[in-house]
Amino acid sequence: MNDWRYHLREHRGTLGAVALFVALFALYMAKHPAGWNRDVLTTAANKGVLLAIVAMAQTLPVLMGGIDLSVGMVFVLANCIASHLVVGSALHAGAGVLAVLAAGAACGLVNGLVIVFGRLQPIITTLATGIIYFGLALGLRPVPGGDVHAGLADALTGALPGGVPAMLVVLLAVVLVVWVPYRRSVPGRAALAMGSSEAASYMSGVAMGRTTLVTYTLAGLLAAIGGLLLTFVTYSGEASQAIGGVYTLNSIAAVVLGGTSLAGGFGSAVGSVFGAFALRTIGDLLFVFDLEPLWQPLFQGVILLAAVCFGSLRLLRVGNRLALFR
Amino acid sequence: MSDPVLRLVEVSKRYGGVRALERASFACAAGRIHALLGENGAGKSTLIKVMAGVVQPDEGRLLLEGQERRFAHPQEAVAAGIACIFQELSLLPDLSVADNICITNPPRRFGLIDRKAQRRIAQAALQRAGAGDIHPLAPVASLPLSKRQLVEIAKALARAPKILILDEATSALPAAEVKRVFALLRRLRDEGLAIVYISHRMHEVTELADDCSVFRNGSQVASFAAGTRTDAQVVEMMIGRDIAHAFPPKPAPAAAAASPALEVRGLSWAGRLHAVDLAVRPGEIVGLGGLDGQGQRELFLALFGVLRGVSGEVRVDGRPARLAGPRAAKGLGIALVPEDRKTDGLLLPMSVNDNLSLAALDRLSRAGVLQLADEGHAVAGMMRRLAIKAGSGEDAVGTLSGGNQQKVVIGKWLLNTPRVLLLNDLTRGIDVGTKQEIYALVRTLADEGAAVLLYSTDYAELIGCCDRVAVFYDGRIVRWLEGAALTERALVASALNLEEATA
Amino acid sequence: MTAIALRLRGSRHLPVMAGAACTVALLLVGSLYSSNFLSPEYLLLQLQIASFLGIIATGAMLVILLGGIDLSVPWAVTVGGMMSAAAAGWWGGAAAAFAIPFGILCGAALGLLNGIGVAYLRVPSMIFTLGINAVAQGLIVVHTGGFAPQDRATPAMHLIATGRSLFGIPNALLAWAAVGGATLFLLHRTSFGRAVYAVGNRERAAYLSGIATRRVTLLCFVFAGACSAAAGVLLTGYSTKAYQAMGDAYQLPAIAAVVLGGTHILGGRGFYLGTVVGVVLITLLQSILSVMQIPEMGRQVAYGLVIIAMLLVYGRGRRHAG
Amino acid sequence: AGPAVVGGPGENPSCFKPWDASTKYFQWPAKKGPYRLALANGFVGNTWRIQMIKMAKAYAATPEMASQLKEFKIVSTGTDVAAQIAAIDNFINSGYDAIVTIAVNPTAFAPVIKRANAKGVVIVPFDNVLDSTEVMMVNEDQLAMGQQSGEWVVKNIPSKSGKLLEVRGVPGNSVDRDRHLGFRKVVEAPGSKFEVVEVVGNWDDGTAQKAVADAVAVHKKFDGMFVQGGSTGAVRALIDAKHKMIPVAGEAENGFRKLCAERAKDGLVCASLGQSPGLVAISMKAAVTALQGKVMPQMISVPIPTATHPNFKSGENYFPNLTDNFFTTTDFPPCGVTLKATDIMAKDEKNN
Ligand SMILES: Nc1ncnc2c1ncn2[C@@H]1O[C@H](COP(=O)(O)OP(=O)(O)OP(=O)(O)O)[C@@H](O)[C@H]1O
Ligand SMILES: Nc1ncnc2c1ncn2[C@@H]1O[C@H](COP(=O)(O)OP(=O)(O)OP(=O)(O)O)[C@@H](O)[C@H]1O
Ligand SMILES: [Mg+2]
Ligand SMILES: [Mg+2]
Repeated sequence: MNDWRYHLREHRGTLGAVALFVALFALYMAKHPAGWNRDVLTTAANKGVLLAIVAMAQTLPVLMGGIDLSVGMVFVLANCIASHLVVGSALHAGAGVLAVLAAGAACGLVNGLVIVFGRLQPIITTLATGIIYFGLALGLRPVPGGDVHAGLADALTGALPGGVPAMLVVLLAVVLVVWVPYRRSVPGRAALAMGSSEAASYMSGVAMGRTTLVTYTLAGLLAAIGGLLLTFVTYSGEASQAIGGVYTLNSIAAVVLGGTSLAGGFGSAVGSVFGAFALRTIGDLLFVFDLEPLWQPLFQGVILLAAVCFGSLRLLRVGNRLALFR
Repeated sequence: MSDPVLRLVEVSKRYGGVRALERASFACAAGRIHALLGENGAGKSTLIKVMAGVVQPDEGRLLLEGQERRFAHPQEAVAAGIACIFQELSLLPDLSVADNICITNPPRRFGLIDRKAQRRIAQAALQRAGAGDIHPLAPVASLPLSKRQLVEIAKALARAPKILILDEATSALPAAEVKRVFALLRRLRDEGLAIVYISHRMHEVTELADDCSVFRNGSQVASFAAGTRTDAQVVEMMIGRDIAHAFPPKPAPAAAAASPALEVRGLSWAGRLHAVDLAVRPGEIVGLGGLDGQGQRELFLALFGVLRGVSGEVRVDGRPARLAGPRAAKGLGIALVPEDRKTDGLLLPMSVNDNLSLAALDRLSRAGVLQLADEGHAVAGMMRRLAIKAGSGEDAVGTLSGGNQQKVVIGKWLLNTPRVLLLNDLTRGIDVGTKQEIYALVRTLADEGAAVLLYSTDYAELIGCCDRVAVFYDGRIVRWLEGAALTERALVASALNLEEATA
Repeated sequence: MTAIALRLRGSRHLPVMAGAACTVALLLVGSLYSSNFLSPEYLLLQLQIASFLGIIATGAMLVILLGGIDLSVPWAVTVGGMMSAAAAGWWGGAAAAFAIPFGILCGAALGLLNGIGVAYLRVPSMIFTLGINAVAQGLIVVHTGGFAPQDRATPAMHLIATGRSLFGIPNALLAWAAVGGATLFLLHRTSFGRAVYAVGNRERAAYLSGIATRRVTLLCFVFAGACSAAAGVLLTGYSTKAYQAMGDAYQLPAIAAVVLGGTHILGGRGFYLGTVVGVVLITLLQSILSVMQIPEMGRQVAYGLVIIAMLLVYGRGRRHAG
Repeated sequence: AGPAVVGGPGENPSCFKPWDASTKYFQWPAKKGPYRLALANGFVGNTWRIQMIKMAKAYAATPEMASQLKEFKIVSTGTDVAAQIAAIDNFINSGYDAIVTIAVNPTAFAPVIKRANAKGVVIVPFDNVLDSTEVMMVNEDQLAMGQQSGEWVVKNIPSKSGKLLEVRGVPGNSVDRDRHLGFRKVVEAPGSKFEVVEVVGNWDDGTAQKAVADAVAVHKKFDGMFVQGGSTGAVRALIDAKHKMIPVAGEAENGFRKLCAERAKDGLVCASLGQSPGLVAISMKAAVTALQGKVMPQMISVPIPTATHPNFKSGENYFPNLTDNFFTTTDFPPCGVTLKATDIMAKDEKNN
């Protein structure tokens, strides 16, 4: 039958993001002085996966028609916690990892609780809780420092025997363990339903409160995974408002580049992963092009704008202008 | 009547100052189809929202199979076997048809949704609802309204309910589909379901119902077995007066010499419209007939400037018109009452006043500054003229009953005194009394010189209202019906593009 | 009593009144730390400082009413400040009178780009304005690095930002009042304002009602860009110089102020006086927390908690449906 | 691999001054020039960084440097630490000989340095340095800067008591911490009875100005002030509030020094101690010297450029014709870094 048409339609956002990433990365690789080798890939992966995971975290609330402006701060908070707890013996570090993840999930849960029971808009709720989480991070790490289990860190930021960056494997594992089951679960679909139409979801008997809680909790968890990985990349913790802000905004940009609608109801975390990779590659292009240093920010801004306008090409094909509105 | 499965006793519901339900009682029994009748704003939808757990009543009791229940959330009503098709559909536009059908209780494997099984369930439910041609993977947003209503019905069926409630669930369906749905409902009744059916189409009620309850001003005023009252009596109970003639008399055909107000030549668009030729003289009401989705909607959108890449020629009052967009169309005196008032016609959270003046802001302002007095005047006048039932003009339009919302959409365009009216399913969800007023209104507008194009899925409306009807098939006008030739039989036959119709 | 409560609940004045009540409460709490929080000097100073945020929030509110969000505030503010100062340098003398309009015009130009992206290219505003913010930053970096522009405020800017006229009312406050009054009129008395609400509620229906939705969107973004730049000009006057990243501190407070003022973050609903109260509230909160001697951590946590608490008091959404 | 730890003294000690007596010395195997050098910057959106980048370019173009460099590449990655680490890794992977950098987060560089050492690449962090003794670094002593500011403030308040206003930097940053600790150590030492009020200025003029204005409105009167950055704004706030002129220890912004010179007659006394963007030049020189196989101190201390009342001299340590945002110290004669202020910010200067 013509099933494939519908499947293609469902995944067109993701496919667009993959295409964008492949194009940019090919350009990057073609111009890279060292070319395609293990170290270059590992470097790119270590940087890309962090944002990819935070972008995944952002995707879940966005699909539900919400947004999480605190992902960056949960990311930073997790980084600070990890720099305290993921140390010492393997066992101790393992327990630390669990504690970090639990803390992230708890932050997400708090977001969810305020949104559900306080009946506040997600955007403003998470803006406020983000400030609180940053305060907590600052309490934990008044100045940068700390440490992390070196064995674990080296293993995760290095490359596997085959030359595959270990971070990519971590990312794949997160996708398989968190995203895929979520997407196929009842709350995952309920979240999509809510993003599609909140009133209709309510009337259809969707368990909206529970869905919101699960979704934000998972977003917090994912952001904490990102923060944990950051700790492995930097061997330390830092409560930096700037980093939190950058990751939050970039995660939203990655979600959009990944073909997810900010209005909710449509998209995929896999798309966001590639959106994040594409975004990171835009940053990397600075490295391979010889630009005046003071022109670099402008160059990056312009490429970013061009990338986000990429989706506007579809406007050329719209015959019925009503299709422009949702 | 056997023991009722569901009983509501003296239920009241107030919204601020508005009494939607006032000590209303209602009961329905298994194995019977119970029609709920009442004018717009009588409280029917509110009543079924109470049954479905969407709305919590201020007072009163709800008994399900003799047990007193309280539904705090629609989920609980669904779990209790009550499936409801709401007047404003409750489908999720971005999700697939299958996802929608199984939204509350999907089949699961290892705790995750089993998509294959879900698809089977959806297909079966669609088949039962007589919509086997809808692809289960199609996103709901891509379906026209009539198909969506069928999906909604399939969704209700997939829940294997004990009580099925349909709130104007067939209002957008063409006659043929309505017949199929009716057959289905009868079958379900015979299987022992209790069915509550709300419709403003009297002939449907007559055809289908076993029992009837009439509501007025939030209370039940009568409950009786179907067939024990005449239509006239029922209408009298509903609106407190009799209506002699549903449709106003048609004037004698205007002199053919009069130049057309709207003239369309060779209009084509993207394979959905093929060389449509059409001319409407001032004072004329031209109907668009045919099955649903044969290009009538596209014609309206094209005339309103919404479609891009339209070829052909459009003349308004003899001058070639460049239809760049709704704004340009509005400037030419064209008005469009869209199909879906909720998404296309109204700003639900905004007030009735704001909605009414929206299309006429240019007229109601001077140098961009609103003339509040003029606006208030115009809006209040329109509310009176259309007898829009609302607590006050400041109420959000979303709080009005469906029919009154529709009146707001019409009123919005009337404030602009349009030359050409494009009316898409004008009276969907409007009660008999108001319908009559609206038909009279349209006729008056025509008499005052407007040219009217009217699309309806209701053959009676086309026959009663229109001077001529253009029957559409596959984006073309296949036949013009006029005068005595304008009969239901002819409409049906030419809609199917049958050869015999020419006989 | 309940009738009054009911009327109040539904009324658009609720956020204004509740916000005002919160403001008073905040001051009372502050006065426990120092009675100077209640002194007229302090309050006037706060109003003067609030004017900068107030003007930015005015633009932000318009965009939020449309259902969008403007994340280009930080560098639009900087562009306004830097370009007006630079223009004063280029032209010198009497022509420097055009410095202020020129700075505002540059902000409006950024807003125009935002508007084109959002209205015509239909890129989500959250992301397009983010891109424009990056581009604006890039431009300013190039500008500062390459052309060694003047960044000193003109005396006129300084006067508007810090001077006091008329009963000692800060000029900045008068500037805000002018912008605010115009906005109030625009939103509630003109067909443009009505169209803004219409687009924010449902652009599709507004479009089908023959409203030039794209033009309305475009104009709102232009206005927002101009507001940000105007605030940048004032800030330049306040600091007597323009500098890189001078707008960084205004993005989140602007959004928070608009939302605390009762404007619905998804658009279509909101009342300008609410934004005024929200701005004052945020400014006071920041100021009081800044002066209280608590560790930075406590400051951040308190800031977040107070925002949530106030929203819980009066910003709660309605239940679904029904 | 990595450098060998050797005994001192190091090369050119008047320029590469060891931090203190216990500072280690490093020696890399000598490489033949010319070299490929990179600057991995983080954020660019402030004047200090722009000035730093312009100085780096100007310095690389001096005959002394140009002859040593085959390539000099500058990349600014923004505030994201992971992006900066990746940029450095990229330079390492692409075979650069040395990388100078301002770390976004100085503690985060341990892994990069491991990788750099493995490939024999010289990394020289400056300005925001690492808490590490394993890497060669260039900086001014932030703790000392705080201390000197404190000492100067104490010296200028004869009563040794009263209220001091401390305007801090970006929370969570080690420079902020060090300057704060240095300052507090002095003013809270026994013998003086100061009450210190602290506000956060984020090293940003506008933020500092608002914070000081608020503090003055509430506390009415201060006897002295220490500003980590945004000093121009902080002093502006005093002037706007018509606060009595008091001793102010601040950064080295041109605008601050202008005010100090201008308002000295009203009683404004200042100390201006600053972090110079010129650090980049010394770091570049240190990197090249290390590549030549010379012995280098692990931690290079750059003297803190200081100007105090009444020694503000137009055209010498402040520049009335340059922008307020300019950082005044650009040359370090002992190192042969003799970049003139006007060469950097005023290349195509016409109007200022
Ligand atoms: N959410 C609400 N807020 C305020 N008033 C409401 C709300 N919902 C319904 N009402 C009011 O309650 C009354 C009953 O409305 P209801 O929708 O039940 O009418 P109905 O009988 O279904 O009419 P229709 O045939 O037009 O659909 C109307 O006057 C309506 O304005
Ligand atoms: N929001 C929108 N999205 C997509 N297309 C639109 C939108 N608004 C208008 N258009 C189309 O863009 C073009 C310009 O239409 P518009 O309604 O603005 O009329 P106009 O004649 O340009 O008048 P105006 O003076 O208001 O610009 C038309 O082709 C119109 O259909
Ligand atoms: Mg109804
Ligand atoms: Mg237009």
